[in-house]
Order: sequence, then structure tokens, then C-alpha cells
Amino acid sequence: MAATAIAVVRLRGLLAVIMLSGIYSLISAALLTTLDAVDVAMTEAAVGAGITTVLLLGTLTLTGADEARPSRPHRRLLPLAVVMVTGAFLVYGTLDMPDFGAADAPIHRHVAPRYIHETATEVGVPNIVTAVLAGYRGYDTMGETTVVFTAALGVLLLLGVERPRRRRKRGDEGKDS
Amino acid sequence: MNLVQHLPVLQVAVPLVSAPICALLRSSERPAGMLQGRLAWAIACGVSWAMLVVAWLLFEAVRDGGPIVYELGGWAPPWGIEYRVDTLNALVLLVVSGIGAVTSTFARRTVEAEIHPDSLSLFYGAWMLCFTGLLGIAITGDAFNLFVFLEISSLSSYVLIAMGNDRRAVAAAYQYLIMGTIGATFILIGIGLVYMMTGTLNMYDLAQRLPAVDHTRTVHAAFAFMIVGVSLKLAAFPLHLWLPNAYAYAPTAVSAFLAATATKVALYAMLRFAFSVFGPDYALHQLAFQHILLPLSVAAILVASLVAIFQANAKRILAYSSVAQIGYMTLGISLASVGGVTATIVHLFNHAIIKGSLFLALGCVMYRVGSVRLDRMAGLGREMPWTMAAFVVGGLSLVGIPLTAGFISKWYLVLAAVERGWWPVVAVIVVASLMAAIYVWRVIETAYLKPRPGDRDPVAEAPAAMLVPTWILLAANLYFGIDTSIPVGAAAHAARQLLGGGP
Amino acid sequence: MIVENLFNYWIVIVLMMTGFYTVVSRGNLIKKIVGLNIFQTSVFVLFISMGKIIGGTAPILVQGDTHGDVVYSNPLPSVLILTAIVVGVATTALGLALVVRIRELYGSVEEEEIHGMDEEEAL
Amino acid sequence: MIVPWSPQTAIVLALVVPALGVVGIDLASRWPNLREAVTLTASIALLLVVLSLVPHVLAGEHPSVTLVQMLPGVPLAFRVEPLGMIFAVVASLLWPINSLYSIGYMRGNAEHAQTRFYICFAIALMATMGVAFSANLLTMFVFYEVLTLSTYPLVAHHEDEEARRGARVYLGILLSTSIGLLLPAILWVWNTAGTVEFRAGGILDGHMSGPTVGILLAMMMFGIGKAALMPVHRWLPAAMVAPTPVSALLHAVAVVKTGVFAVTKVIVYVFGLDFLRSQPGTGWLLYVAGFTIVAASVVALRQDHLKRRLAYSTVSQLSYIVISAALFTPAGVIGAALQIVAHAFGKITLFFAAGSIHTAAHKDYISDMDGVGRRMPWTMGAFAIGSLSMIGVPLTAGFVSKWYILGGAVGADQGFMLLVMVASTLLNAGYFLPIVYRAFFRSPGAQAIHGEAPAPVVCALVATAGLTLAMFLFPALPLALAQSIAGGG
Amino acid sequence: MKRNPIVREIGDFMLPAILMFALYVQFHGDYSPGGGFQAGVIFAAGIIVYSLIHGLERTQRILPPAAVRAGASIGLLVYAGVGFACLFLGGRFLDYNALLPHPEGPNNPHGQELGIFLVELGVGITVAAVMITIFYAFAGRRDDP
Repeated sequence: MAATAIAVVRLRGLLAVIMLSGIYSLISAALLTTLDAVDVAMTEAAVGAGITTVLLLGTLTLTGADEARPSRPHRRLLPLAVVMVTGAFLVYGTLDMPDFGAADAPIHRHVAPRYIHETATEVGVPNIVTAVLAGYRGYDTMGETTVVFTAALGVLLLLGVERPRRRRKRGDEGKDS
Repeated sequence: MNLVQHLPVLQVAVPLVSAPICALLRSSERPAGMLQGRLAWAIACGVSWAMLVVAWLLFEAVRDGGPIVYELGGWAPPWGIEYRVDTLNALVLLVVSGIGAVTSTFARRTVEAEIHPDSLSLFYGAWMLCFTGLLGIAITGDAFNLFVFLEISSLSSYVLIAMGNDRRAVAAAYQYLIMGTIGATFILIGIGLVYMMTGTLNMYDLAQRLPAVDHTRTVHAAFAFMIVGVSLKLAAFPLHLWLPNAYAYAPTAVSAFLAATATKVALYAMLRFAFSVFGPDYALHQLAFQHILLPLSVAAILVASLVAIFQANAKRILAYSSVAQIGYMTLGISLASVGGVTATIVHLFNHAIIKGSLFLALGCVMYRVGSVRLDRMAGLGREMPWTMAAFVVGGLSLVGIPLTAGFISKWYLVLAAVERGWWPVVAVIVVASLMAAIYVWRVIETAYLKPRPGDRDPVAEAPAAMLVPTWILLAANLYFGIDTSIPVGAAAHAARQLLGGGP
Repeated sequence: MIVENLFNYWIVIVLMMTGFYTVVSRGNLIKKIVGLNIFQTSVFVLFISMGKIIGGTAPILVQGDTHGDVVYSNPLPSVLILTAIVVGVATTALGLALVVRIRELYGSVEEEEIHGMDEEEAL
Repeated sequence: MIVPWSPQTAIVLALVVPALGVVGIDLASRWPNLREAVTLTASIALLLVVLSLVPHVLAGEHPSVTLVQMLPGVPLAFRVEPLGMIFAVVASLLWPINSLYSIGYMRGNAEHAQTRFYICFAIALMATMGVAFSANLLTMFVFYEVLTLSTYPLVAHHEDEEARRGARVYLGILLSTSIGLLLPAILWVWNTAGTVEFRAGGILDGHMSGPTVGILLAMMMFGIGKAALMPVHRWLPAAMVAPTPVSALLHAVAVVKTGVFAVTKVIVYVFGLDFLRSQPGTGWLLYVAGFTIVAASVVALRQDHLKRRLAYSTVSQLSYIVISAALFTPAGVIGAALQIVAHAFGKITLFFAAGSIHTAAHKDYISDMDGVGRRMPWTMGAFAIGSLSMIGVPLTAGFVSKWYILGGAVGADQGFMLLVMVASTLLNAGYFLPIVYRAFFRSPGAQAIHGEAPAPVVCALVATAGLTLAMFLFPALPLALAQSIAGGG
Repeated sequence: MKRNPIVREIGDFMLPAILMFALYVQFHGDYSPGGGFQAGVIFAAGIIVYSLIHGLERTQRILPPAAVRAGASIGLLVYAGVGFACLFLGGRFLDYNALLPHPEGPNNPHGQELGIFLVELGVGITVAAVMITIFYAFAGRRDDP
């Protein structure tokens, strides 16, 4: 998995990169399944490996296929520094985390139990994830749906379904600083 | 059923529903486009004004009766999601919906001029989504819900910006999308970490459970990620790089709307996370987060003001000045006193009005002249007296001349600094307002004291449909410069709430 | 033993940072978006691994388990991440649409070239 | 009228009348005669309103009005005390005369954008009234800024590069001093004393002491840039690019007097005389003012452009007021108050004369004013009176004020100050008398024949010259008011 | 790819299966993994496969873009509609208990199930519609100059 990720950074052939990212999603989907998050796994597979890849390929056919070699070296150093700091900070953050998979972590103690124990009586839907998704936190899901809808609006506004006839008023404001 | 008790959800759900309705209007046959556009505009406009009313009702209810809680889906927090309106976000809601109402009224002419007729209804759909998102951020009491609505507003604002007629608008939108998404992901990480340590997502539940674990490094990290994420959205220096182009090349109405609301809501999020969730003791005393914020704010104010002076495009001048003004707000936070936070909130309110009116004035110019480059604006003082007068008043307010809203902000900021005895900060503030005077005056001098460039045909005054909204905001500008009871009262109260009467 | 217990997290963080690095360092607009995807996906994994309980099962109620002797992993992270994934793909779609527009307007998808053109225009 | 007449209504009207004037002028912009008529009526109405307040103040009342609670604890409020009364009377007395003059001048020189000119003028007067009657520092600051901004278009009137540059300097200095120093100073006062109200005996006593007082005083004195203490005097010469009526009323009376008036008011009602006397580190003001007097006079000597010479003379004359207020004694304050009046009458006369020469003879430089006196006897006669008043010769207003100032100096046995006064008197004579001499006793030479300036102009400057003399003969009114300041506002 | 008969055959054979699976995921989401979102994506995937095989035009003849676009809005409206319905039936926004009368106690599983069913349906419609719309948009761009 790490290998794919690294490869994505290194490779310049965008086609390969896209394929790899698809594979990456699939692997993580598998990983998610082992983590008991079947719904998520399913979704990640469908989205990451499916839709996203298709979109990326679509874009690729509309644009160029290869990545240019970054000219200025400092474009590498600063980002690297930023990333290193962030990563270091995250690791630092993990130091006080509850152990992986421990059943007594606060996360399992406070809110979740009610979902697990009451769902049957309160919602009556066996799939707790669905129950929480559409029930307890149904409002989030509405927001989520709205986000998807927004994306559609956006893509329509940008690309349009019919032949795009976007007027380009490249007046003097085209030249301004 | 009594609608009043449902006000909080109506505030968000109504605009949310209006968006798909606007979108549904889009027809595939061409000639109808404009008509549907008008209809969509009417819906957007009506809903916005209705939301302003709702916001006002909420504001009064909160002012009289204290915080209002609304349990979505009837699930008690922390299991369900709750809306919680207190003085602070009541004020923010008022700002957002007020600006939304005025700008959407203003929008019609410019949008019809700048957007392809087929896209009009979709455009207003996106507009309403952005409006929804901002309101949603401001009103929610649930950390993850905040993230969701943050994404709604962000995605829609990327689109709105990309609608600009200059190709740089698209590039700017892309840059904004990348930085915005990184910011959002950071916030998500932060939320994940605190959730991990407390097992809850509800802000007020978090506030109670965090003190138990706030010594842990995980929570430190969480705080850092949230603040950095929010700062990206806030365009706090030095994370502001996306802002100038985005505001400069977006459609006029969009610049006005976003400049006046988006950053304000982000600032609200920062206040909320730093003070309501983590608590002043943690943010200010344990992490001493003001010591990082102070130098950055000062840098923001001075650098951005300086850059603004050398811009040749009026919209860019305003954009950079926005960065500087955000600096003022974070400066207020970094003063780490009730006075400071009050100043921040007052300025949040006033700056929304000021920037809104200025961008609207430029909108009129853009509509008539087709450009807001200074050299094109020469001589406009005589051709578009009302528009330029509007710009002058707004500009004076930006500088902080008495009898305008801007002066009130200045007063409270300087006062807060004086209280702390931080004279260098006072110096920074006054120097910056003089720089503001310079960049505002560059525009005014060009418009009034320079002759019209030979290659520009004389233009007519902007249509009333655009002048009226502009002057509504200016009236607010002057009104809140003289009778300051609403913003100042609310701000002071909110600041005390946030800091718990604290430091 | 802290290393073992947190190892999972660290792996994830490494992945996350790889994605993040791709975003900030790469000039190619498409690749930036790929990086963004990897970045976000890793964050999702991080969330989910919080929710895991060793020996737990997927949070779908088993028929006939009345007195809760089955251990379920935490459903909430799954829920959040479902939402997050959706948001992610929405962002990706939008980003790619923007890339297409940029390509049409600038004839390039390389950040540096585009900045170059803007600066030329500015002069 | 509907509102029952009372001092309060008078105060409000003092602001409303000019405001109405603005509206009227704008509405009448198409018909110049009507427009000027509006200006004149407004100015006269204002004068009457202000005069109606005088008896109350003489009777020792201090009528006050509160408009709105602008900030918690800091209202926009007005309160008439003697010093303000004097200032208001002077300003409103000179506005009608000046308007008369403006009409002659603006038409004589066929100036453009006359409507804007008269509008800004009215706003400026409103602001002046606001400052004169202000009851606290905030109110004063507000109208101070309004005055700055409303005069900007007047300075930039000609809209050419020179005007733009002059206006930039003007606005730059006035804004940066006021926002940069005055505003923080006000907030400092608010923060330490808990009030910014003008009170007899000051509000700072017991709240601060030692050198910080000196610092605050400095922030106030230089923050009030309109008082043109060196080194913040540069804006005044720069403002001379404006049409002469502007220089006359605003930069000889309204604006600069607002400055010195504010200075005096701050010294008397914010710090308090006794307090300042008791504190170390406040004496420097005397020397700064003294230096300004002499230095400005020296510079004036070397100016050939008449208006610029007058400007520098103004700078030095203003410091008379500051220096005598800086004695921190009642006598000093009386001297200051009288100088406000005397200098106003004298200097406006001089500017009127300068403008009238510009209109009739199109001459701005002293060097080519040989013999204008013969062609324009009235003008130069008035000019002579003005000059004498500046120098402080008996029979003119200047003598009265100088007398009291010197009295103050002697009372506080300030040797330095006496020295300054003597020196400056000589200098004044040095840069005024040559002009008079030139005008009357040099032969005109072969130049374009020109007559006296337009009638309104002449009337105006004769009137002011008359006032200059009148004040020497009947100093009772200003004196009475001035003394009642010292008696405690 | 359109030319290749084998692909086309397999595709035509697969398509119904995919769509059926989508519907299963949609309506069985309460009991097994899946739900509106996954269903929507799968459905969209099916359509995409179809149009890859039979070409965009033919697909758009079957599923006109305008209709799909409308779908996106409708799905969202369904979801929000449920919310408002609850509100008008006297509950909180999205409080499914209000959907059905419930004599017994505070809990009302039937109401909840109904509500969840409806909103999941909304999600499904929107997601499918959106995905297809986006695909159309990109594909429609492809043969531009």
C-alpha cells in the first residue's frame, strides 16, 4: 500500500499514476473491511476505484498525459519541510492515543454504546451504521447529499451538458494586474 | 404546529431546499434561459430576505431569552445533532443573512451581464448552497456537522468564483479548492483526534470532557490541526495566498457576498473552536496561542496593507485590504482579553458591512465601465456620482473616520490594546489605518481629480436596482457608526460568554 | 509496548503525508488531485482504525443476540467516513472539472506555466 | 417655530442650519443667484442663532444637549462654555462676510464647481460649530475629522497636479496626526480617567502624574495638527493652493482656530491649569510654541508669494495662542481667547486683501505689487489695518490681545516669553510694513491698468477691517467671556 | 470498444445484473452493508459501463441529461421533504417518529424504518443522478474541438 503511494509520487506517467491511485483505493478498501467497516469499504471501492478513476481518466483524455519536470528545485524543499513538520506533529499527537483496537478507549465508552444497544429498540434497523447514518445523524447525511448535489451543480456550471457556449468577455480586465 | 420553535432549522433548511428548486428551473431550450434566470433570482432573493427576518427573530429571542437549542431528528445530544444559538452566532447569522439578502438583491443585473443565460438558474442554486453552508456553519453545535456544512459552502464558493469572466478566475478557484480542501481535511483530522480522546462530537459535550484529557499530546495536536485548518479558510496570514485572485476575478456579486461573509464565518469557527470547545484557559493559558497569533496578525496587517497600496486594480486593493482586516480581527483575539475579543466581534460585524458596500460600489463600476482598473476609473466621480460617493463613504469607513462603522472597530481595537498597555500594537493599528487612507485615497483621487481617459467613452450612472442595495449597506455603515448598541452590546456579551468573564 | 500499539496509526500517517506531499510539491494539477485523494483516503483509514475493537465484528446486529454478548466495533467512525468519502469524491469531481476548464483556457495543466502566463498578462 | 425656543434648540440649530444650507445649496445648484442667496441666509441665520446663546453664557449658564449615546458612556454631546462661545461667535460672524466676499471672488475669477465649493463651505462651518460646542473629546474629535474632510475638496479645488499635491499634504498631515496621536491620546484618557468629558479643572488630576503627563500632553498638542505647532505646520502653506476665500475663512479662522481652540480647551478642561502647573515635564510646550513663533516669522520674511507669507504669519500668530495657554494661568487663557478673536479679524482682512489683489490685478507676488495701493486704496487701506493689528499697534485688535498675553507672561514672570514676544513683534513689522510701503509709495510702473476689486469683495474687507478696529474700541464682550473662562468653565 | 462484439455481449448481459444489485443494495441496506449512497454509485457505474459500450448518444437517448439533472434535485428534495414532513407532523426536523402514529411509548421503530427508507431513497436518487450527470458532463466534453 505504501509502495503504491510512493510510486504515485515518483511516477510521471499520469495514466499509471491514476491506475495506481485506483489500486490504492482498492487496497485501502480491503484494509477497511478487516477493520470491520464493511459499508465504508464498499463505498471506498465503488468511489475510489470506480468513479474517481473514471473521472480521472476522463480528465486525462481531455488534457495532456504527462507531467512536466518541476523546474525550480526549491519547489521540493519547502513542501517537504511543511509535510515533515505536519507528519511529525501527527506522530507526536499519536503518542497519547489509546492503544489500537483497545475496547476501553473513550471513543467506545461515551456515545457509541447507546447506538449499539438502543438501535434495535429505538430505530429497529439491524445495520447500526445505516441507523446512525440516516437516523441519529440523519441531518449530516442530508448535508452530505447536498454536497454531492453541489458537485453536480458545479460540474454543470463549469462544463455544461450541451455544447459549451461560454462567452469570454476578455476585455481590458483581462490585462489587469 | 408552531413555526417559531423551529426557527433554527428553518434558518438553514429553507435556503437548502431553495437551491434544488432553483436548479430544477434550468431548461434545455435556449430562449427560456433568461426568464428562468429571473425566476431563480426572485426565489433566491426572497428566501434571503426571509432568512434575514428569521435571523433577526433568533437574535432577539437569544438576546431576551438566552441560548436556544434545537435537537435535529429529536435525538438528544450528544447522540443526535443539535443546533445551538447563542449571542455570538446569532450575530453572525444576522450578518450573513443580511449581507446575503442585500447582495442577492444587487446581483441580478451584474449576474445577467457576466453569466451565460443558460447557467443563470444553476448559478443561483450554487449561490443559495453557499448561503446555506455559511449559515449552517454558524448555527450548528456539532463539530462534524460543521465540517459538512463547511464543505457545502466551500464547494459552492469554488464554483461561484470560477464563474468569473477572466480565465484567472478559474485558476484562482482551483488554487482555492486545493488549499480549502487541505484546510477542511486538517479540520477533519482535528475533529477525529478530539473525538478519539472524548468519544463525542457535540461541541458543548466536548467542552465538558476535554479538560479531563487536555494535557495529552493528542489534544494539543488536535487543537493545532483545527486552528491551522480554520486559518486556511480564514485566509489568515500567511495562508492567505488564495484570497486576492479569488476575490479579484470572481463575478462582482460573488466577490461582494464572499468577501463580506465567508471569512467572517471562518473567523467565527476559530472563535468557537478556540474558546467554546477548547476553552480560554486551554487556548490562552496552556498553549499561549496568542503569542503565535500576535506576530502573524501584525504581519498580516502591515504587509497586506502595504501590498494593497501598490495594486492597480481596485478589486485587488480591496482583496488585500481584506487580508489586513482579518489581521485586525485575529489581533483582537491575540490580545487575549474580553476587550480584545469584543473588538474582534465588533469588527467582524462592521467589516462585513464595509467590505460589502465597497464591493457593491465597485460592482456598479464594473457593470458600467467593464473594468475596475484605476486608470479606467479616472473621472468617474462626475460620471457616476452616487456610485463613487458610495465608495468614498465606504472607504472612509474602512479608514476608520468617525461617524462610520469602521471608526467603532478602530475605537475598540485601540482601546483593547491600550487596556493591555501594548503601545506598539496601538502604533501598528494607527499606522495601518493611515495606509488604508492611502490606498483608499488613490482610488478617490483618481475618480474625482483626474480627467476621463481618452479611450473610455463616458458612462451613465449605475441603475437604481444596483444603487439601492449599495446604499442600504452604506446606510447601515453610517447607522452603526452612530448608534452602536446592537453590535457592541452583542459583541461585549458574546466576548464575556466566550471567555467566561475570564482574562 | 507503545510502538506495537500505535504502529497502525504511524503507517497511516506516513501514507497521509505522502499524499499531502504530492499535493503541495507537484506542479501538475491532475496529480495534485490524485495526491489529495490519497491524503483523504488515509485520513479515512485513520478514523476507521480508531473505531476498531480487536475481536469485534462489523456493527450489524446479529439475529438473536439479545443480551449483548457480541462485541461490535464502533459504528460512528464508519458513519462519519461515509460522509467524508462522499465529500471527497464531490471535491475531486469539481477539481477535475476545474482542471478541464483550465486546460481549455490556458492550454496547460502545469502550475508553473499557468502562473507564468498570468504574470505575462500582468505586465 | 414648533420647537419652543431654548438654548438647547439653539445649539441643535447651530448644526442644523448649515446642514439645511447644504441641502438648499445643492437643490439651488442650477440657479447661481438663488444658490448664493441660500448661502447668505444660512450664514446670517447661523449668526443669529449663535448670538442668541451669548446672553445665557454671560449669565453663567452652560446649556448642554446630548444627541446619541455613540459608545457606551461616550455620547455625542454639546455643551456651551465661554471659550466655545467666543469661537462660535467669531466663526459665525465672519461666515456671512466671507460668503459675500466669496461671491465676488468666485465670480470675478469664473471658478468652476462653485456649488461644490459652497456646499463644502457650509459643511465646514457646521463642523466648526460642532467643535466649538463639543462637550467631550469624542465629539470634538468627530467634528474635527469632519472639518478636515470637508475642507479637502476646497483645497483640491483646482484639480490640477499642484492642487492634488497640496491637498495630499494637507490631508496626509491632518489625518495622520489626528488618527495617529489624538485618537490614541483620547483612548488613553478614557482608559485612565474613565471619562472624556470636558470639566472645569480637568479630569486627569489624580489619575496620572509625572512624565507620562508630559507624553500625553505632547500627543494631544501635536495630535491636534490644526494648531500648526512646528513641525506639524507644513499643511498650512500647502493649503494655500485653495481659492482665497478658503484660505481666508478656513485657514485663517475656522480650521486653524479649531486647532488652537481645541488645544486651549484640552489644556483647560481635560488637564486643568493647576494640574498642569503642578506636573513636571509640561513646560516644554512654552518653548516649542516660542520657537514656532520666531521660526515661522523668519520663514515668512523670506516668502515672496503673498499668501504663503500670510500663511507663515498665521503659523506664528497661532503659537501666540498656544504659548499663552501654555502659561497654564488664567491670565494666559484670557490672552489666548482674545488672540483667537483678534487674529481672526486681522488675518481674514489680510487674506481678503490678497484675494482682492489677485482678482483685480492678477498679482500674487509681493515683488510686483508696486503701487497697487494707489489703484486699490480700499483694499490696501484694509491691508494696512490688518498688518498693524498683526504687529499689535494700538487702535487695533492685535494690541488688546497682545496686551493681555504680555500681562500673562509678566504675571508668570516668563522672561523667555517676553523675549519671544518682542522679537516676533519686530519680525511682524519686518514682513508686513514693506508690503504696505511698496503698495503706497512705490510707483506702479507701466502695467496693465486695473481698478478696485468687485464691490462685494471690497465691502467684505472693509467690514473685517472695521471689526479689527472695533475690537480695540469695544473689547467688552470678548473680554467678559474670556474672563468667565478663567472663572472656570 | 464499441466495435467489439464480445465486450458488448458481456456488457449487455452484465448490465441488468449491476442494476439489480444496485436496487438490492438500496433496499436491503437496513439489513446488510450498503444503502442509498452505495446503491447510487453502483447504478451510475452500470450506466457508465453501458455508455462506454453503446456510446454516449444512445445512452442519453435512454436517459436524457435533463431528466438526470432533475433527478439530482428531486432526490435532495425528497430527503429535505421528509424533514419538513416530520416538522409539519409535529415532530422536530427529520424526527421520523412523527411520521407514523405511535401509541406505544416514545420509540417508534416503524416510523424510523419508514423515514430511513425514504431518505435513503432520496440519497440513492441524488447520488445516481449526480454521478451520471458528472459523467455526461465529462464525456460530453470529450469530442469538443
